[in-house]
Amino acid sequence: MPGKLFEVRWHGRAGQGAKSASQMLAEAALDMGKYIQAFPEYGAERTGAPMKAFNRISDEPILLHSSVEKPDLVVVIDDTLLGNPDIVAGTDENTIMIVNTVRDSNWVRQKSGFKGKICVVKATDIALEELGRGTPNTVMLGAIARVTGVIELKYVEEKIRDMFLKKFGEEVVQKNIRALHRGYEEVRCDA
Amino acid sequence: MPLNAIELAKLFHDKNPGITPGHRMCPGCAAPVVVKFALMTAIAKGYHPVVGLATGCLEVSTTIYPYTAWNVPYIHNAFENVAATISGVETAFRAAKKRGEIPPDKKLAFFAFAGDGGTYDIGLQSLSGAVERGHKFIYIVYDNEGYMNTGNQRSGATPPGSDTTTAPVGKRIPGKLQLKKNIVEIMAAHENVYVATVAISEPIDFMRKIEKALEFDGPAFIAAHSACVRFWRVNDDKAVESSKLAIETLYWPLYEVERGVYRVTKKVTNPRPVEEYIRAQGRFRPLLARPDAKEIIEELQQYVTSRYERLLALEEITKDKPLRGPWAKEDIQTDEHAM
Amino acid sequence: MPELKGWKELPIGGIIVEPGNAKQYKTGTWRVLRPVYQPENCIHCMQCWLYCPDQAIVVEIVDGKPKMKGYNYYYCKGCGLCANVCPRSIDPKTKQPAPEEKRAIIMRPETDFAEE
Amino acid sequence: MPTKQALTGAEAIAYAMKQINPDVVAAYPITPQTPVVEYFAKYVADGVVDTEMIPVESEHSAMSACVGAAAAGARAFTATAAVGLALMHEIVYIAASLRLPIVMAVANRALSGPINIHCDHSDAMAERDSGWIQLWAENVQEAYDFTVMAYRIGEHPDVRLPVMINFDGFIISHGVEVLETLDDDVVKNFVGKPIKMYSLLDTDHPVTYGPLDLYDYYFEHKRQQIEAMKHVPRVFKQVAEEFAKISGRKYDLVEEYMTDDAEYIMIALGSTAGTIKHTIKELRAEGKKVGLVKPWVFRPFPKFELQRILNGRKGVIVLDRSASFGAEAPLYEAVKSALYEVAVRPQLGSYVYGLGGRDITPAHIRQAFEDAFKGYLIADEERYLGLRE
Repeated sequence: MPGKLFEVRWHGRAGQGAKSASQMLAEAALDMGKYIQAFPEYGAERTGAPMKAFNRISDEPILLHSSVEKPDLVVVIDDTLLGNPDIVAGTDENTIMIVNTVRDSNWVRQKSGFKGKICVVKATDIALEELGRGTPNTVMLGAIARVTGVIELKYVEEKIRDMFLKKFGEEVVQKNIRALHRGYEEVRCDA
Repeated sequence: MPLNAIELAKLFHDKNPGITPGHRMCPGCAAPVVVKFALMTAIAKGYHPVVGLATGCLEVSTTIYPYTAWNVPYIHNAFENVAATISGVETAFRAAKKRGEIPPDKKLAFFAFAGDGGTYDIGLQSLSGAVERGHKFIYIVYDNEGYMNTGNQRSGATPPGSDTTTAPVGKRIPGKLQLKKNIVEIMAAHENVYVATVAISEPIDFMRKIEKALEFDGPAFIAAHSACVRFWRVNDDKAVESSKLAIETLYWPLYEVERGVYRVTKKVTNPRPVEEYIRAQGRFRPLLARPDAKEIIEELQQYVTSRYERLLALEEITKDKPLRGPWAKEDIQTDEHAM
Repeated sequence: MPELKGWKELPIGGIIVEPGNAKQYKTGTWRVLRPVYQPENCIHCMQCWLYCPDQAIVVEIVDGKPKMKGYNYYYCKGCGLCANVCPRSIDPKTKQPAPEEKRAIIMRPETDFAEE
Repeated sequence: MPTKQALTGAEAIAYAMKQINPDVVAAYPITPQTPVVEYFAKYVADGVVDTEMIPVESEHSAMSACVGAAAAGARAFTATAAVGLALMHEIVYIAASLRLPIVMAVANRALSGPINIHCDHSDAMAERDSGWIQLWAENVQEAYDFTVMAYRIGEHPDVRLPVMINFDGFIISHGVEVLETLDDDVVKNFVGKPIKMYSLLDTDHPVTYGPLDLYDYYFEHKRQQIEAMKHVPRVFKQVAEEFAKISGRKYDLVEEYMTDDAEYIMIALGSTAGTIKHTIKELRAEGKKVGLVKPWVFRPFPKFELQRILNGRKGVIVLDRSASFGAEAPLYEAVKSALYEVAVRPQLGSYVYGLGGRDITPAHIRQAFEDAFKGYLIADEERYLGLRE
């Protein structure tokens, strides 16, 4: 279990759903009785531009309203962003990074120069197999649950049910839950 | 029964139709007559008028605190926003009606009055927005062709050659150079609207159009030729005559456009030259002293003639061909969900 | 002029709660020319009443019909619009201005009426 | 039962308005306010509320329509930000002078130019003398709570003034936080029916709104507005007390955070107060006697509260998220002026920060406190946090 204040930075491209994923993470953590924040970084960028989103999760009320400077976890939804210096900003040996990629952690380290623990998961491939769409969010949440313990799967499952049951039915719920579990099972860390 | 002077006098001889005397408009001003015609029609037809007024002559002169010349609900907000303001009032009315706070058979008529400055110029955006949204209100511009409240400055409604303080007739420039903006067509282009021109010299036509506007299922825009005896530099008793001449010279054609269907409501068979209109008013006198006056008058003549011919042609081709059906009934879903 | 009230006595927001109280305000003092009614020539067409911007025409209903009764000089600003729109101001035959004795409304300088 | 939800500030305000179910909402999109009206428009489209919505063509018309609606006795609501508020400016004053209890949420954003979409307080500060009550929310919860409280304060017969709820653009408007919402019925009962005065729809009692008011009466009407503001603290406290009963959350004109024994007190508005509290906790752990005062109400200005709290402290640090070109920053100016009257004046320092959304971190806050610890606060010197020299 992470310390009192757990901070997450998401890297993706506008339109890939990092903002929604960060909100889902926050909601699942809220259901676990945690205090949460989720906030994206806004510019005037349009679809495809690199973007960031943030989470804070804590056992105590969160007062901070500044941006996340030293994340405990960096989540990279698009591995083509790894060369961007923003990816490693404020990180050190204690930071964890989870990357959606078909490559291995050595490649990730080489690409990014990241010093902490690297975990990889083929989130897009899994999403394509399970959902028929390359939206990696639920897979990434499964990976986060496994690697950090900051959220538990059953709470994410509930969120998935809340979000999809009414609109899309039980089948879509089950598909997403399978994707979530595969993220949990298939994430691989290098240390 | 059409509204005529005798019938109206029977109804209103002992009461004030929305506006009372004791207001401080100039002697002989047409604007209070425009207001009277409009509100008498509404009241005679069983409506309770609610009035919004843009900043202007009519506004400052009728509500000098602690006096008000309005004996109907009245709001003045600012210069450029009477349409938005009355759209808020009208919306509040619909909300109150939906919530059962107003008897269902009570008819309110929402009027917005503004001068040409508040309509053609600074208030055009607010007017266009309110009409586009389809609020049920009647917007009446008393068009005296300039910022008369502040002392005869040029507006988008000022005719060419008119001597104003911000476009004076000088040694080099013959006063305002541009033609009057065609606000009627701008408003008609909203297409969901009933648009008409009126003049106080044609009271039956005037009141029939107000009646039509009251019954129209959507917004209405009425442009009233409204002499400013002071800055048009005519005698105090000339307001009606000025309007009459404006109609007879085609300077102010009387017509209406109902969802794209044109009707010329007063056919002028032997129009008089527009020069007569120009010569009758002192505001054009400095122009007439210039050698280029002829050209300017000719251009205006050409314009009013072709505009009138165009209106007749439009009447012909748009006959029985409305651009749109009746404006969507308000509260389609919300009525079902009324709480 | 009424006595000016203090801020505690006035309704808030500059709202005027007495509808049409401008009727208390006399605009008759503005008059330079005074319309004089000559009832013998009047046809009671109500044109003067219809057009008066200051609602200064006094009308009564007699046998179900409106009758012009003269002026309310408390309000009349003397613009002369009533006389201008009066059909009796024009000679029906010549279409020229009618002689004064034939008119229903004639305009006279206010100075002709010293004290009343 | 109160429910905990993860919502943005914009959603929280829309949610409160849904529970209030106002008569008329007139609004125009502008970043970062837009989601407020988007969420609310969805409630209207779904029939969850029976509010009449006016999707106006400008902010100027939004406020104009709210004035018309409120004068017709309706509960009117709008939301805006930055240049949208500036476009309304003329009518913002008129709304207050006509004594119309409109509620407006402002997602605080920097005024142009150059154009910038991010948080600062220059928009609301430009309206501080408009006659509106200004409430300032630190977080999503306060944005929601103030929205629930606003009509009760503004419509009070002793007040009759419009209420502006300020919440920091993006930081609060788009930030998801834990929000404890009240039940619909609880909100409905708390807010109650609108108190109507002088309605334009009351055709049996016609009133004239907005006459020409010249030198013989205008001054008296302004004096009435001054008086109305004087009633706000009492009414605010009453409403806050009632609100505490339904929510367990207690509001006052100012919030005091660890001020009891504090030698050094920081003052700030909005979301930064949270970051300051976080930093204060760290400094307290290091044995530093520091505290925070956060005005919840900025207009009327809580002068007496600040005098009571600040009198005799060693140092007072005022943080402003807007500048006043050619004069002292607005919050600082007001605090400094209040301190003229206290018995023992503290050392005083002015820090401008966060213009155009520039981040403010615990390190910046610490830096300002360090100045105070060293006795290095100069009343006549404006300093800047997070600015490159």
